[in-house]
Amino acid sequence: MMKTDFRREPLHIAILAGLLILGFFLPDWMRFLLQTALAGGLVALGVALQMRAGLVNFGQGLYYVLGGYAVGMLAAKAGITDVFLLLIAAIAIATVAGVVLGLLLSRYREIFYAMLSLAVSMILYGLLVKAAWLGSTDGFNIPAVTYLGWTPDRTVRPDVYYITTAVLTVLACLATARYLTSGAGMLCEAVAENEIRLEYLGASSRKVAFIAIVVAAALSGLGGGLFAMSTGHVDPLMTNWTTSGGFVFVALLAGRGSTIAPVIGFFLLELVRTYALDFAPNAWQMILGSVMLAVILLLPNGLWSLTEWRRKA
Amino acid sequence: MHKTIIPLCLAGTLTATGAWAQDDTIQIGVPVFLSGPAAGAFGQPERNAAELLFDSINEGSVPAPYDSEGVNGRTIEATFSDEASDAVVEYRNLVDRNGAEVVIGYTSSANCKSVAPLAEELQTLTVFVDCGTPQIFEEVVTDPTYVFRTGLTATTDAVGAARYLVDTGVDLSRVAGINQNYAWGQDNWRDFTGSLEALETGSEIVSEQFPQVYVGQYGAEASALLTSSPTLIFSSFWGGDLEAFVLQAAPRGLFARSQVILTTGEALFPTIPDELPEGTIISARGPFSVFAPENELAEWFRTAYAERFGQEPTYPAWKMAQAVLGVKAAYEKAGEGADSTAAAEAMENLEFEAPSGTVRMSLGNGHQAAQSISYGTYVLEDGEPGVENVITYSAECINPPADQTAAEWIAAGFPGAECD
Amino acid sequence: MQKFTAIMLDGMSYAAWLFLVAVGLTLIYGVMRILNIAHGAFYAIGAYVCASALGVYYSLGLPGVFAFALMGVVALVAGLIVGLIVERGVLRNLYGRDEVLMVLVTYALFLILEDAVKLIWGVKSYFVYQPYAHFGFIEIGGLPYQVYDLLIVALAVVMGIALWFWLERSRMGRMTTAVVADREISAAMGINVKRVFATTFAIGTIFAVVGGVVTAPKIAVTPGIGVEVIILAFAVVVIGGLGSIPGAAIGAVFAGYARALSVHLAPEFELFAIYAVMAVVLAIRPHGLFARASGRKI
Amino acid sequence: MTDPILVTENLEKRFGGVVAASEISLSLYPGETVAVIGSNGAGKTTFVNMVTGYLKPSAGAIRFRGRDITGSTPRKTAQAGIRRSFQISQIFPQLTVLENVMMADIAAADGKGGLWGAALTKPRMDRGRAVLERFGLESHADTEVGTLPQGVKKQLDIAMAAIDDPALILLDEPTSGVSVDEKIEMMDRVIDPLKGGGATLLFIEHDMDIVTRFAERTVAFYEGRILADGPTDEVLVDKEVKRYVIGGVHA
Repeated sequence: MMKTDFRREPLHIAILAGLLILGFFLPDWMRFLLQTALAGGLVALGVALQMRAGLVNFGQGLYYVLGGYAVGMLAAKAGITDVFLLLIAAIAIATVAGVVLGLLLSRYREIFYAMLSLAVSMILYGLLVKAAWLGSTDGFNIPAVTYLGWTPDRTVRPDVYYITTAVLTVLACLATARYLTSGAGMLCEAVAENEIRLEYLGASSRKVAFIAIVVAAALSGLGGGLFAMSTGHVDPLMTNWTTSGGFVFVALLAGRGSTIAPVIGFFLLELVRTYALDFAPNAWQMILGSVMLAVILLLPNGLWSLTEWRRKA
Repeated sequence: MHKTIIPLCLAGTLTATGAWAQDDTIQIGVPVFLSGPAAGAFGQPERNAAELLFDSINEGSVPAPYDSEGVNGRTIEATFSDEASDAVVEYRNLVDRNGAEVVIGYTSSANCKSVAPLAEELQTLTVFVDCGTPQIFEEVVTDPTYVFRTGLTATTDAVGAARYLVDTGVDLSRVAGINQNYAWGQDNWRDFTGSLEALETGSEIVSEQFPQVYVGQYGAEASALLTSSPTLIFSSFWGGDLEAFVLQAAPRGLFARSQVILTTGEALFPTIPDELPEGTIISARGPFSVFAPENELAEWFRTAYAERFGQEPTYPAWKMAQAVLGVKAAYEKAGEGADSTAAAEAMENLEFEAPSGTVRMSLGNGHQAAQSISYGTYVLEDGEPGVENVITYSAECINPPADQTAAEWIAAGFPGAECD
Repeated sequence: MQKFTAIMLDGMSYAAWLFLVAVGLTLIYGVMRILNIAHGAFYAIGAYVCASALGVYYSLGLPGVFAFALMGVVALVAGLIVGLIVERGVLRNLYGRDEVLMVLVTYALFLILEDAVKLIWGVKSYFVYQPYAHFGFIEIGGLPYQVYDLLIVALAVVMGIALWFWLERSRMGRMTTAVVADREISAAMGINVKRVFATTFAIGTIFAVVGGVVTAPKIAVTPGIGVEVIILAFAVVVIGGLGSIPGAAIGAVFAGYARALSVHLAPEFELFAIYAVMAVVLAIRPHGLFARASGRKI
Repeated sequence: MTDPILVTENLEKRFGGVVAASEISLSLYPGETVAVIGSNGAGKTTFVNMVTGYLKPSAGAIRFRGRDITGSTPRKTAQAGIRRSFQISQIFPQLTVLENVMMADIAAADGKGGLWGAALTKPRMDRGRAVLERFGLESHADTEVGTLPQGVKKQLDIAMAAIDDPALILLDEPTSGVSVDEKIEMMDRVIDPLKGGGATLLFIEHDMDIVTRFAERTVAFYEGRILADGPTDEVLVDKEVKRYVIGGVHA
C-alpha cells in the first residue's frame, strides 16, 4: 500500500486549517509554541518528503538556516522588512541551495546521503560561527516585519504573525500535496523501493530524488523564514546537526500518512518537550526519550497510524 | 502550584495553567543551564545561589539592607527552567504560562540577545545574570525599559586583562590565544588583541587557536602553543573546557614556559586547585569570590553558600546573588504594591548593595551595571587557593562611556577612561 | 621541524582516540545494522564510572600503578553491564525493524541515558587527573609530550589488533563475520544470530566505555561530553566505510591528521576540518574508503 | 525482408582478464520470438545487460531501430523502447499489484516529460487495470506484492516490462523460481499478452520444452560466444548444441 492516501489529503489539510483556527483560542504561550512548531513542522515535512524516496537528510537544517538568515539579513542588514519579499527570498535562496546541492546529493542513498548532507550543513555551521559580522554563535536579531507598508503594532503583532504562519503553512501543505500527486512525487516511493526497476522503465531515479530534495529545500526555507519572523532572532544552531536530527525524528515519529502529520507531530513533540521541561527541568530529556521510545514500540508506523486505526475500527 | 497533566488533545480549550501571582507571592522565572556542558560551570552555582537567596529572602535572614522578609513582603516562588532549550519559546512559557512577574537568569549571550526584545514586548522585568556580549544595549535594545544586566560584559574582562599585563610588566612580545570557537571566545580574543594594540604593546600574535567548544581534547592545541613559543597565552575558556585545557597543558610545561592568563580562572578553585599552576594570572570576571570586598553581605553569602552546598561559591553564584538582590532592591525602592513595570522603572540607574560591593546601574541608559574588575596571580596558601598581586580597575577605567560601543571605544584607544 | 613532529604526534594521538571511540560504532553497525547514537552516552558513562571508581581508589591512598588495572576492570564491567541491559532491555525487541527507525530508538536511548547519568552523578564536574600525570612527559624533538597520550596510541593499536584477531580467529568471531556476510544464511546454518548480536553489542559498548575511561583523566567529566563524541565517531566511520574495522582505523587517521594539520597550520578551519574531509571523501568515494562492494545482482 | 529491430555486431565484454562474451553478432526482426539457451556463465545475461545498457560492451556495437545505442544506459534504452524482466523479479514489494503497474506507467511517462501532471488519473487507472487483466493479475490487484507467491511476482515483473507497449522485450529466465509443472502455464499466461502488444520477444530459458513450445528461433550460447543461431527445431538438434549446451544443462 502506498504510504499516503492522496484522496484524503484535501480533507486532512482542511482539518489542519480548522485546528489552526482553533489555535486562536489557545493561551498566548501555547499559540506561540504552535506558531514556531508550524515553522519547524514545514522542515520536518521536507524531511518526510525525502524519506519517501528513502533519503534521510541529517542536514536539513541547512535550508532552515538559509531561510532564516535570508529573512534576517535582508531585514536587519538591508532594511527590507516587507514580509512577502522576505519570505519569497527565504524560499528562493533555499531553493537555489537545494538545486545546487541536489545535483551532488541526488547520487547518494541511505546513510551516505544522510552523512554527506550532514557534512555540508555542518560546514555551513562552521562558516556561520566564523562570521563575526553575523554575530557568530550568538546570531542576530531581526526587526519586526511589515505588510505592504503596514507595520502591525505590538498589540496585534502576535495575531498577525500567527495568521501569516498558519495561512502559509496550509498553503505549503496544499502545494506539497499537489506535488505528491504528480508523477515526480509518486515516483519517490519507487525510488525507495526499487531503483533498478524504475530505471528500466525509463525513469530517472536521480531526477525524482533531485526534485524531492529541491521541494524539501523550498519548504524548509519557508520554515526557516517563518521561524525567523516569529522569534525575531536567528543563530547558527539552526543548522547544527542536533536541530536537523530533531526534524528527522519528528518526520519518523509522525509517520508518512499525510502532509499534515509532520506538522502536527512537531507541535505535539514541542508540547511534550515544554511540559517535560516544566514538570522536571532536570530530567526532561529522559521524559522526551521515553515518550519517543513508547511511540516507536506501540505505534510502529508513527503517530499517524492512530488515525488509520480509528478508521478501521 | 501549576501542575497539570499533559493535554494530548490537540486543540482543546486549554486554560492557562499558571496560577497568576497572588498578592502575597511573587513569581520569579529562573532560566539557567540545567543540562549540557554549561550546567556544571554555570547552571549549578547560579541555581544554588538563587535558591539560597530566595529562601533567605523569604525568611528575612539576609543581612541589611536586605533583612526584610520577602520582596515587599511578598514570598518568592521560583520556577527554574532549562536554558538549554529554545530560549524564546521557554521565555514566553515562563511569563505567559507560569505567570512569572520577573525573570532572572540567562548565561548564554545568544539567549540574551533573542530574549531581550521579547522581554520588552511582554513588558516583564528581566535581569540578565551573565551574557558576555556587549551588544545587548548597544544594538539589540538600545532604548531598554524592562531589560537589565547586573553583570559585566566580556569586554571588561579583556580590557582589564590587557591593562593588568601591561601594569605588571609581563613580557608581551609574543602573544598567543586559545579561545573557544564561538561568539564568546571570538569576542574575547578580538577585544583582548584590540586592547593590546590600544595600549601599544607592540605584541606579535604568534598563534590563534579556536578549538570547537566542548571538544575537550587539547593535545594538538597545546602542541601548537608550545611550538610557537609565546611569552603570553590568553584564554577565555570556561567550564569543562578550561579544566580539560589546564589538565592537559599544565603537565606538558605550557604554564611554565609561558605566562598564562585565564579570564575565568577563579572558577577552578573548587574543582582543580592543585592542578592550576601557581603564578597563572586569573580573574573572576568582576569583584567576586577572592576578589570580593570585605563586607557583611559577602561574608554572609560565602558562609551561607558553603554551609548549604559544601563548596565555596564561584563567580557565577556571586553574579546570580547580585541579580536577585538587585531585583529586591528595585521592588523595595518602587515601594509597596510595585509591579514589574514599577520595579523596572525603579531599577533604572539604581545603586544597590551586593556581596560584591555597590553596584551602579549606570551604563546602557541605566540598565547595565558598572563594576570594577580585578586580576591577580594564583597562589596556593597552605593548600588553599588564593590570589596575590591583585590590581583592581575601577568601572570608569574598563568600561566604555555611555555614548560609545565597546568596539569603537577599544579601537579609539580607550578615550575617556579614568584609571588611577 | 618541531612543528612537523608536533603534527605527526598530535595527529597520531587524536587518531588513536578517535579510533577507540569509533570502532565500536562501526562494529555494531557492521553486524547489527544499527547506527547507535547511544554510543555517545556509553562513552560518557565510561568517563563517569572511571572518575567515581578512581576517586574512591585514590581517596584510600592506594598505589597509583594499580589504578590502571582498575581502569581496565571498570571498563569491562561497566561496558558489559550497560551493553547487556540496553541490548536485552530494548534492542532485542526491535531487531529487524527499519534501519532509520533504529537510529531513532538509539537517539531516544541517548536522551534517557544522558539524564540518567545526570540523575546519578549530578551536573558537577568530576576529576581523576592522577593517571594522566602518573608517567609524566618525555621530550620528543624538543616537544614535551605526555606519556599517557602515547599509551593511548598503544592501547588503540592493541585493541584494534585484538578485535581483528577475535573476528578472524575465534569461533564466536567467525560466526560474527558470517552474520555480517549474510544474516539469513548464517541463521539457516544454525548460528545463533541473537547471541552474536548480544556479543557484538557488548563488545561495541565496551569499546565506547574504554574510550570514556581513558579520556576521563584528561578532562572534566561533565554533562554533555558524549554529544560531540557521537558526531565525531560518525564522521570517522563514514570516512572509513561503515561497518569496516580497518576503515575505522583509516578514517580515524584521516580525521586525526586533518585536525592536527588545521590546528597547526590553519586554526580557523579546525571547526569543520573533519566535516570537510568527510565531504571530500564521500564526494570521491560515495561509500567511504573501505566500503564493501555491494553491487546488486540483476 | 524487413529491417532488423536490433542488431549487435561483435559485442564483447571482459571483466579484467575474464571474457564474459565475445563476437556476439545477432539480429532480431520485428515480431520474432527468440529463445536464448546456454549453461550458466555462457554469457546470456551479460548479453541482455549489454543490450539494455546495464553493462558497457568492451568492444562491438549495438543498434536499435537503426540507431546506435552502444554504451547507453538502462534508462535511455528503456525510453527508446527496450524493456526487460529479471531473473530475480524487480518489483516494488511494499506496493500493491495495481500500484506496481501504475507506478510503472508513471515511470514510463517520465521519459516523455510527464512528471508534473497529476499522476493518478482515470485513464492511467484504466490502463493499469487493463494491463492486469491482460496478464491475468486482476484478482491480485489490491494485494501487497511482497506477500505474493514467486510465480505471480515474476508475472508482474513481466507485466511491468510490457507497460506502454515497448518494441522489444527481453525476458531473463521468466520461469526460474517457478515450479516445473507451472512453467508452461506461466509462459502461456504471459506470451500472448506480450505478443498482443506487437513486441519482439527474446527470452532466456533453460527448459527445452518451453523453448520448443514458444520460440520460433533459438540462439545457443557457449562460453561467451554464439554456438548456433537458427530455427528452434534445427538448433536444438544441432550436434554441438546437444553436446555443449543441452547436455550441459542436464548434467
